[in-house]
This record gives sequence, C-alpha cells and structure tokens, in this order.
Amino acid sequence: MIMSIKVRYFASLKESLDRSEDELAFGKSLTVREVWQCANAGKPLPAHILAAVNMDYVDLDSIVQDNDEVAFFPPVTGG
Amino acid sequence: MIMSIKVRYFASLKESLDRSEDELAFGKSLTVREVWQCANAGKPLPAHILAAVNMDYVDLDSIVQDNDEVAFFPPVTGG
Amino acid sequence: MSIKISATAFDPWQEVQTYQKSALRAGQFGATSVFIGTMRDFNDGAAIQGMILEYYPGMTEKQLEKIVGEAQQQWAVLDALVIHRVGAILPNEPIVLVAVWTAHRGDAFDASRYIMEALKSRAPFWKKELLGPEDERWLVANTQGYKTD
Amino acid sequence: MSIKISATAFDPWQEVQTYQKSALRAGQFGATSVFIGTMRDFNDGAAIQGMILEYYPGMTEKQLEKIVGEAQQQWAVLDALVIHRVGAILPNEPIVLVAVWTAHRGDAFDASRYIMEALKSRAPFWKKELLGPEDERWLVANTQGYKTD
Repeated sequence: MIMSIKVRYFASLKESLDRSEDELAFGKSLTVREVWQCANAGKPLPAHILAAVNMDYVDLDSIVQDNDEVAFFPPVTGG
Repeated sequence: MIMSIKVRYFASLKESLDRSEDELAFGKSLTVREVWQCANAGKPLPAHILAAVNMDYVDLDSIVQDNDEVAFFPPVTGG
Repeated sequence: MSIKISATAFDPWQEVQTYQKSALRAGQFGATSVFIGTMRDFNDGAAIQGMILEYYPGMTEKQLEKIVGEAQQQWAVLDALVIHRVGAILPNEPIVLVAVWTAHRGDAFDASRYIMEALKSRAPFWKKELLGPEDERWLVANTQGYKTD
Repeated sequence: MSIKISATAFDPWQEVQTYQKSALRAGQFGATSVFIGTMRDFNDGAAIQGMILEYYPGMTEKQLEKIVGEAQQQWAVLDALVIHRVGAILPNEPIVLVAVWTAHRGDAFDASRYIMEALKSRAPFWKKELLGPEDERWLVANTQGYKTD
C-alpha cells in the first residue's frame, strides 16, 4: 500500500525552505519526524519547531496515516 | 472651644434612621464611635458599618476634628 | 485618566471610542481591556424590575481616583477610563465601565481587574433592587466573584 | 460563539455591539470583558511600519474553537466572540478582539484572559514586522506577558 501525505510549511520555515508544501508517497507508515526527514533530506529539524497532523498539534513521534496533512511551523506569534 | 461636626448617613442606614444628616457641636474632641453615640443616643452602631472622615475611610477609634464631615454607611455594593 | 459619575444611561462603546480618540496617541497602545457591568433582569432567584443606585458625591470620585492611581503605580498603565451609573437604572443598562490602555496585555488585564475589584469593595455605591411595586431590597454586600478551586 | 478571521481592518467596537445585539438576550448578561490587541508603531526598540500576519487556514479556526470550548467548560460563559486579523496590517489597527459575556464578573475576566493566553501560545498565527524598505523580521516567540513578582 502507498500512503499519500501532504506536508505544509509556514512563516519563517516556509521562507527558509523556499516552498510551502510537499506531496509525498511512502510504502510504509512513518512518524512525523520521519516525514520531515524524507521531505528534507539531510536537514535537521529546527529547534522549537511545532508539528500538526490534520490541524491538531502532535508530537514528533506520532504515526502518520494515509492522506494525512502534516504541518511544520515555528512557535506561533499571534494575538 | 466648640467643634462643629457634620454627620452623614447613606443607603439602608439613612432609611432606617429616617434622616440623611446631623449637625453636631461638641465641647471636646471625640472619636468617630463617640460621634455616632452622640448623634444616635442609645442606638448601638450596626454591625459591618463603615465610616469615613472627610471622604476617606477611617476606623471607629480615630479622632474627629473641628469642621470634619463624618459619614456612616453600610458595606458598598457598586459595580 | 478620567472618572465619571453618570446620572443618565451611557453607551459604553461610544464612550470608550470617544475617550480613546481624545486621550491616546495612535500607535502607542498595544492592549485595551474593557470591562462592562450591565444590569440583569434577575438576581438571587428574583426577577428585577429596576434598581436605584445611591452614591456619596465627592467621596465616590475621590475613592475611584485613588483606586486608579494605585493601579497606575502597580502596572504600566497608559490611560484609564471609569464610568459608573447612579440613579434609577433599568435592566440591560450598563452600570459600570472600566477601560485600561497599556503597551502589553498583562498590564491591561491585571490593572482592569484590580480597578474593578477595588471599586466593588471600596467605592461608595449602594444598590437597591426593585422587585415590584412596593417591593424593594438593598443589596447587603458584594461577593468576591471568582472561582477559588 | 463566533470565531472570525478577518483579512481586512475591523472596528472592534462595532463588531462587539453588533454581535451583542444579535446573540445575547437583553437582561441576561451582567458582565462583559473585552480585550483588544492593537498594532503599535514600535516594538523592541524599533519603529515598525507595518506587519504581515500569516495563518494556517483551517487549523487556526479549529484551534480557536477548541480554546473557546475549553473556556466554556471551565467558566459559566454565556457567549464569546473572537476576531483575529491576518494579512497586511498598519500601526493602530486592531489585531485581535476577545469578548466574553457572562452573568458574573469573575467568569468574564477569567475566561477572556484564558482565551487570550491560549490564543497567544497555540493559535497558528505568525507576525512579520516591517521595519523599513527591505528590512523585515519574523517575531520569534510570544512572551508570557505578566508581572510575576
């Protein structure tokens, strides 16, 4: 089975990566951290980065499902 | 020397005394508590009553000066 | 800083806008905290027709100025507006407005709450609720008002 | 309860009045707490020309609804309104509005403060300050914002 994952980036992270999203396909289930590594080969996860799956916060070791939307972004600064 | 003291009452206390103020004259210096006793002979000071002299809160043992305005009133309920 | 006692109904939103335009420099403030107390039509299980709010002219203003001054000493307050109704009040009419302008949010929240709590416990106002014709009651005391658990 | 993301400038006083008229029953609420965050023209010692506010459409609304829901579980909230600006913002324009209606003051103060703090730490918004032509900076993190002494 092939899993399709959308990966999104926001704010300063989006600018430093120079793109706002990736569409990935995997043959096995991965953690959020492994999704980052596949999408950004060789780039370590920046410190203080936050992650969400399907618009809920998750920790980096949670497992990603087929068709999930994974997002990475820096600490929020709204309000 | 004669001291002139104005005494004021507010809210439920004013209604129960059936007057809003007294003008008193004394021959000697008195405490706030003694002012009440002179103005309301025989009536004990109601529990929880608050007192002010010249529009600042005072305790019942503070001394009243000539021309002071003394006020007695129940706990406040604004806001 | 402005303290007002109002014997007639006031529009809190209009008051706060007008004051902000006249007293604050645009771009200076980052946080505004506004508290409005409004007359409800029920209290302690009884329907309320109206209310008479008595005060002590002179002392009330003096105590409110003192309270706002204390808030200004404890927090970085740029400006503050306090308006309190007196006289005959109908349900749904605003009773009290406390507005505080600061650079940062913590000072605005803390100072406005401080002013409201101090006003409730120290400013000489007294409420008499009108429950119906010939049926009225003085409120006995203000409550602390916060969950403590 | 209403959550709005606004891509254009909004008038917080108008919004809160309009919402109050449409959603609250007159006589029902005794306390209204309103917090407004406004863009300042200086921050961390630098003059600010403007700001770009980015967000995560979908997740931002979802998180704000969750936060207001948490407040409703903890305090007796009659209704709440949250509006947050996104896009290009000029100094003196409102960024965020949090309004909470309750029967009693404690719930209004506590719930509005809770919503603001949770929004600051969990709602996906990001600010980029424009210091001048070709000179911009992303804010790194929100501060806690309260005196702790």
